[in-house]
Amino acid sequence: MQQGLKEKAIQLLKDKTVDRVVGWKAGEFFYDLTPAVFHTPEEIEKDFVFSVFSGANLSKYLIAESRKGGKVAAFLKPCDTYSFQQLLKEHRILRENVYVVGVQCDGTCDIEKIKAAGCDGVTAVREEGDGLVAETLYGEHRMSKKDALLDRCAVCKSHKLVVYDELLGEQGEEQDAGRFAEVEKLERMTPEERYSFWRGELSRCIRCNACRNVCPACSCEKCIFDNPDSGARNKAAADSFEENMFHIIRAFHVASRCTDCGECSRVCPQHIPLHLLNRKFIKDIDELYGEYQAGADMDTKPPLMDFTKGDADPSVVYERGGDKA
Amino acid sequence: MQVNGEFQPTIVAFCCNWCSYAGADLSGTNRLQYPANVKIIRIPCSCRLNPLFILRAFQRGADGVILCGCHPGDCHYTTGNYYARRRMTLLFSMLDYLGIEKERTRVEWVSAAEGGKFAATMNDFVAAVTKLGPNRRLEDLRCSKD
Amino acid sequence: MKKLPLSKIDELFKALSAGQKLYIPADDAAGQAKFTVWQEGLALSQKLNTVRSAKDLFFPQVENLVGFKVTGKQIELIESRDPAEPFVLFGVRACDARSFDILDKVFLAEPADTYYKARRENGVVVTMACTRPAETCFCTVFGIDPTEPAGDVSCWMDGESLYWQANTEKGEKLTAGLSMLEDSGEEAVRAQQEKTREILGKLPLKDLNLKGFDGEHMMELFQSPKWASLSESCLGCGTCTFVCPTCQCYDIEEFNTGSEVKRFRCWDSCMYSDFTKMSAGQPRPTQLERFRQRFMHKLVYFPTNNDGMYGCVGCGRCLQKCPISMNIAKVIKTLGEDKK
Amino acid sequence: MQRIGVFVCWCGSNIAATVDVEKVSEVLGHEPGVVFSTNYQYMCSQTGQDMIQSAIRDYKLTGVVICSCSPRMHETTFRRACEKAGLNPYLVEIANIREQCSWIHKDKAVGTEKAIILGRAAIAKVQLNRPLTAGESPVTKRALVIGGGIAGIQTALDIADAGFPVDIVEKKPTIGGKMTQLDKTFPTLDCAACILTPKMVEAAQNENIHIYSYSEVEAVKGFVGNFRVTIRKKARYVKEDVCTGCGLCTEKCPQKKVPNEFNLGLDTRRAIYIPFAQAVPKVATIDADYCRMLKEGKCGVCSKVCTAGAIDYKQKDELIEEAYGAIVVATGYNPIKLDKFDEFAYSQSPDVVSSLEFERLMNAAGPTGGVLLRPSDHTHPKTLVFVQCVGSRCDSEEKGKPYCSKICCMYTAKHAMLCREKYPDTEVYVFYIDVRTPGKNFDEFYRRAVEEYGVHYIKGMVGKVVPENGKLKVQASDLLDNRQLHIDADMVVLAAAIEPDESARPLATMLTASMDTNNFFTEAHPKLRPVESPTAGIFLSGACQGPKDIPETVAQAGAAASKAIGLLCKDHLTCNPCVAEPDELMCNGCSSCEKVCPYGAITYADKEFRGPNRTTLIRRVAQVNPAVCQGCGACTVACPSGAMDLKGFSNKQIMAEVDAICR
Repeated sequence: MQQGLKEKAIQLLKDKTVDRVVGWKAGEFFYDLTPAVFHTPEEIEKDFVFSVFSGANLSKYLIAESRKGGKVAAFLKPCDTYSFQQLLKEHRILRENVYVVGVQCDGTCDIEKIKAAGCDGVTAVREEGDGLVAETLYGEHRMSKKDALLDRCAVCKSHKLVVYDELLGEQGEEQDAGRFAEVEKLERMTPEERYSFWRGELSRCIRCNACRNVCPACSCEKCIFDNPDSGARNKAAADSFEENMFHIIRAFHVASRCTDCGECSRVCPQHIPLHLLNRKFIKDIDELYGEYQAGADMDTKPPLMDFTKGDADPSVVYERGGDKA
Repeated sequence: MQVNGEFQPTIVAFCCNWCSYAGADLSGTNRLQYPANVKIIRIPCSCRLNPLFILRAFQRGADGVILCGCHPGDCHYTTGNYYARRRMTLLFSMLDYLGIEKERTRVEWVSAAEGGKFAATMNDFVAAVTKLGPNRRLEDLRCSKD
Repeated sequence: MKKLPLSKIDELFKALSAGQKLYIPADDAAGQAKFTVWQEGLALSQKLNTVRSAKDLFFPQVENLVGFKVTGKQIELIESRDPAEPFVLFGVRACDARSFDILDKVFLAEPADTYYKARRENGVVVTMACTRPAETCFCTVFGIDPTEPAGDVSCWMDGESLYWQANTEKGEKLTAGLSMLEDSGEEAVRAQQEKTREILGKLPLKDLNLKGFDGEHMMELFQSPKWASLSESCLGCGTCTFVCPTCQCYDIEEFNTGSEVKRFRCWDSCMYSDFTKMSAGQPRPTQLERFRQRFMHKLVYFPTNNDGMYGCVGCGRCLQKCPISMNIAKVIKTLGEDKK
Repeated sequence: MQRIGVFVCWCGSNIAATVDVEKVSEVLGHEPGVVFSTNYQYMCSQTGQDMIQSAIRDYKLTGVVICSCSPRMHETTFRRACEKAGLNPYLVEIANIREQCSWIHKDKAVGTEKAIILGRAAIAKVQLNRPLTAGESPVTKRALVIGGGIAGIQTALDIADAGFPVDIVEKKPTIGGKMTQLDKTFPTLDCAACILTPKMVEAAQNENIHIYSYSEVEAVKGFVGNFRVTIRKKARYVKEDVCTGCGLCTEKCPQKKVPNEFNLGLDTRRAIYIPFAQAVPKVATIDADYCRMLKEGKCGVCSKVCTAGAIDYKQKDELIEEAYGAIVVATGYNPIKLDKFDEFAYSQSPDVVSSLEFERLMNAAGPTGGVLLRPSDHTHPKTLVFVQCVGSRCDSEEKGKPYCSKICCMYTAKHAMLCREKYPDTEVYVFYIDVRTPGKNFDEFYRRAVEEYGVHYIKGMVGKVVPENGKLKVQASDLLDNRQLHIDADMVVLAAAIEPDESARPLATMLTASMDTNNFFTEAHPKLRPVESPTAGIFLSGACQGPKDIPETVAQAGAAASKAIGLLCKDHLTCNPCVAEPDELMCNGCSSCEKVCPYGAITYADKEFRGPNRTTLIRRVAQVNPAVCQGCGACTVACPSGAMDLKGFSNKQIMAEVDAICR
């Protein structure tokens, strides 16, 4: 796979289809890949990597890259193409300046999961059959790839590439891996249980803004939480209220635009399952207003910017809301 | 807020200018009583209500927040309350998901002619929130008065 | 040196938490280590280190400074600093222990920061030697010996026992009250240190070369074209800053509760687009400048102003937590290439 | 520094009885920013207003808070008063301490406390008020009427009579619309042509009216008072100004096999044609789909016979751009297609006809010259069955329409009556669900059909119509006598539901006018603004807004005209200054606001901004047209970055009120 991508990248640069390539760059270790812009075939040869650790969603970088003049190629995994298309829909990316190479993907791995599985001091990981073998400072360690997958990939929503100029590998299908199971579990709890669950999770938040800054839907010129004039600015959660506030409003602002790419949870240094907030909105929207997948197409209206005369009344929350315990 | 030992909820009512605010005026004109806990903020349309305002109210010590707008189909701006309806439905569902008492937030459609409904709604809402007791799950301790 | 069978460790914690707060690394709901107030039943984490560094205990993310009340046209001041209580900080690793020296240089230099000072004076630091360093560790690069951690008290732990060595007056005072400790030789500890040092010899980052990161190369480093590619994918989040044991920048904000204005300080990050924003605008307009600032500060400005002491302790937190896996090790290597 | 004045009104005893006005003004006087506070018996009285005005001058007030009755009562009064004293009217806020305080509370302590809090909220808000000035936009004194049916004609005539130029755009070669195809009109039975054609001529001759026949609206830009419309004048290959309408070409044209849409295909016409004798403009049109000259380049008979030399095979579509102040939509209706109703054998037998086709068969100018003959064998039908509600009040969506088409009951009564009158030997059956006859003389009319003309009205639906050796076997049920009926009919007439013209939907999009699920235009308010579209400057006339008969259509046409005239009379439109306002520095250009704007007030522009390090960058940012924005605020919440705010009800102002109330 990686070789194919490299060759493609080099070819695109050589035949001047593009001036730059956005991809993943090798790091200090086998797992710490950094999104990077490559300018020459030599750079590609030297540092371009595509592996189970190429989790980073590159679509958001194209907001800036597509405006830098010249044409840029980007390698997008299925879930990344949804984010990309949603950004196109919001006029954030100049399509004509981007050459999208769609790449199929069978799930990316979470190094922290691998370490948590007892591989501390891990220095290399190789795939053996459907399993992984980790070499560590303290000897070898085997584990199944399933246990190493990022949470989002374990319940992958789609292998379909919704937009691309060129496709490497097979076009895939939408998946139904039951990504709402966790949400349903929470819905079944009592309000008290849910409250203490979320307090526990959100109280770990250090307001580093990684979730927001990595989020393709959070591409505001200036976030209201940074803007002194918004009346909502706060730099640190000075009170538990502000922890709740930040995450409620963030989820609301991306509601019906969030493609569920899962980057927020992937990057959270405190392992807060932020995607469960976004997924709650997605699930509600599907149930109340009909199935909707942000980024799946260019023309449908996001449900929060749309309505039907027969929409449910807010009181529906009292009946259908949680507390089904 | 505690008034001689007994809990008095603070209620913020956002009313759209064209229907519900007029409905509130009408219940006044008809001398229909409802508790003084309710303080009304006039907004042009229910679709003007930003979820930020609701959270802000809870942060600053509100125990309940209610939005009143024209009946669906009667919006002065034709579609405003349809958007408000979706926004509030999703927001309330999210608050419930976070374990915040869902009875603290409500939306009611009150026309300019429904002074009676306005008063009844407020009486009912105040009673419901009083039963719940003070807002603890969405309060900002820095603003707490007790 | 004293020792204590691990079976009795709760006894030790009980004693340490008598009359003061005891913080130990314990696993949180997400299975990561966090300094937590000890109470009956709280287990010591087996993780190498905490996600948030030990600096939190001396320099919390949010801290009240003072309050104002306006009545009519009068303004009154309200003392609102949290009361300074004695506490013990147990299980600090060598890297974090070093970070206190760095923070001290910032906060205790005259005029001393009284909020920080009060916490430092009230806190007793009990360190814990490392036995299983991670691939991301590179404290040795900064002359730190993780098997010989500093602190008021240094500890070592093997399968059976905890070894305890008081280093300072504070440490002695703390030790005095701990009857459950028995005297012990140092053999076990030395043996363990040997084993650990072997691992240290294998660490992938042990040879990070800091040659040339100094005042005389300041401009050359500052003007290096490499900053552009290093910073190009930086998200401008504050993760590295907030998990870093030595980052010490803060902002002072005010919050109007309606009846009172509370002035507090909270961590800030030089990676944020609004960091030190002024009426004239943003002195570091792009992420390149912000990114460069952070690393120039740790690797050049700080040592230049503090007789060679680097602003990094090699704990490796930023290596583990950066969303895009850009970190100080990569910066040192990339810029360092020119030096070899 | 703010200098705010607070004025507490007693409203006689209305407020003072349950609110301690002294205390309220005393306490509010100590609020930060307040430099003057007083109370008075009747603030709205001249003395009260003088009090406010002198305070504004003496204390150099920057904001005024009046604690009184509802702003819906006296906001304008107080704003005017302050404006007279030189204070911007939008620096005035009202605290409603009557309707929402003194009148609903009995306990004075409670009322007083609440009044103080409401006052604080108003003070908190006024601290953040900005002076606002209502913008003005000029009005182009010309109207456009889209659709040249009776609705469009009537509207155009009324506007023209008021002295304003008005253009009619009609997609057909002639104006007149559906009404030209009708025979007689209920309930008076006078002939449609006789009452319509004079109006058509009048329209043609009125110098204020210009008719674009055989033309369609291509694009609409602009907004109320300033629409810019592109009209496509389709090539008719005949020079309008030269053609005399003599009709010679339409007799000589060799292409005879063209189905005649005016008679709904019941007969044929030539490739060059004039729809009917009284067409306006009376000008021939070449049907490019059938003309051999245009298709194969040979023939050219018409140009040979045309003495005026009006034929021009080279003619091209022409695009005309015109400016208008107001637009009236009068796109009318069509009967639905009946192919989905095969149980009535519409597509199997020519003797099963729609009501409109029946109109033509009865019409003296129709294919049969007004003699009722079966299309199949041109014999006189003896037994006729009329079926009501074909596709109306229909629960299956893909088949028919959920609504009542309103006109069918009456025209069917008319048809039945006319049959019996002209041909007393016929038997006429009408199958109905309900007979709906609201309207002046309507029920009398229907009863005459039953009582005087002996039409058999049967409550029940026709289940099936089977053509069988020249007859139409009608199976139906009589719900009242609860029996099955079998009728051998010679003709079956279907009262097809009516639907908006297919051009309505794309037009609505061009106009950003809203439509309901049935593609009828929606009115600004169902009860109070029935002839205006929610989009300012767009008015609705006739069946495009819902099924209507002729008198209703004409009435609405007049109403729409008067609304348009009201608009055109103005030289300038003053806009509500409380409109949305984007902060271009914060705007992402993501179009969220545009998607929720009911008025199409938001557009986007690529603007150049100063980037970091002396760079410049182009960004797509939202622009609000203050003349179109009505200030609902939907966009302000849709905007994730908070770039969109609402003047007069800004985020900060509302939050300040919240804080004051909760504190």
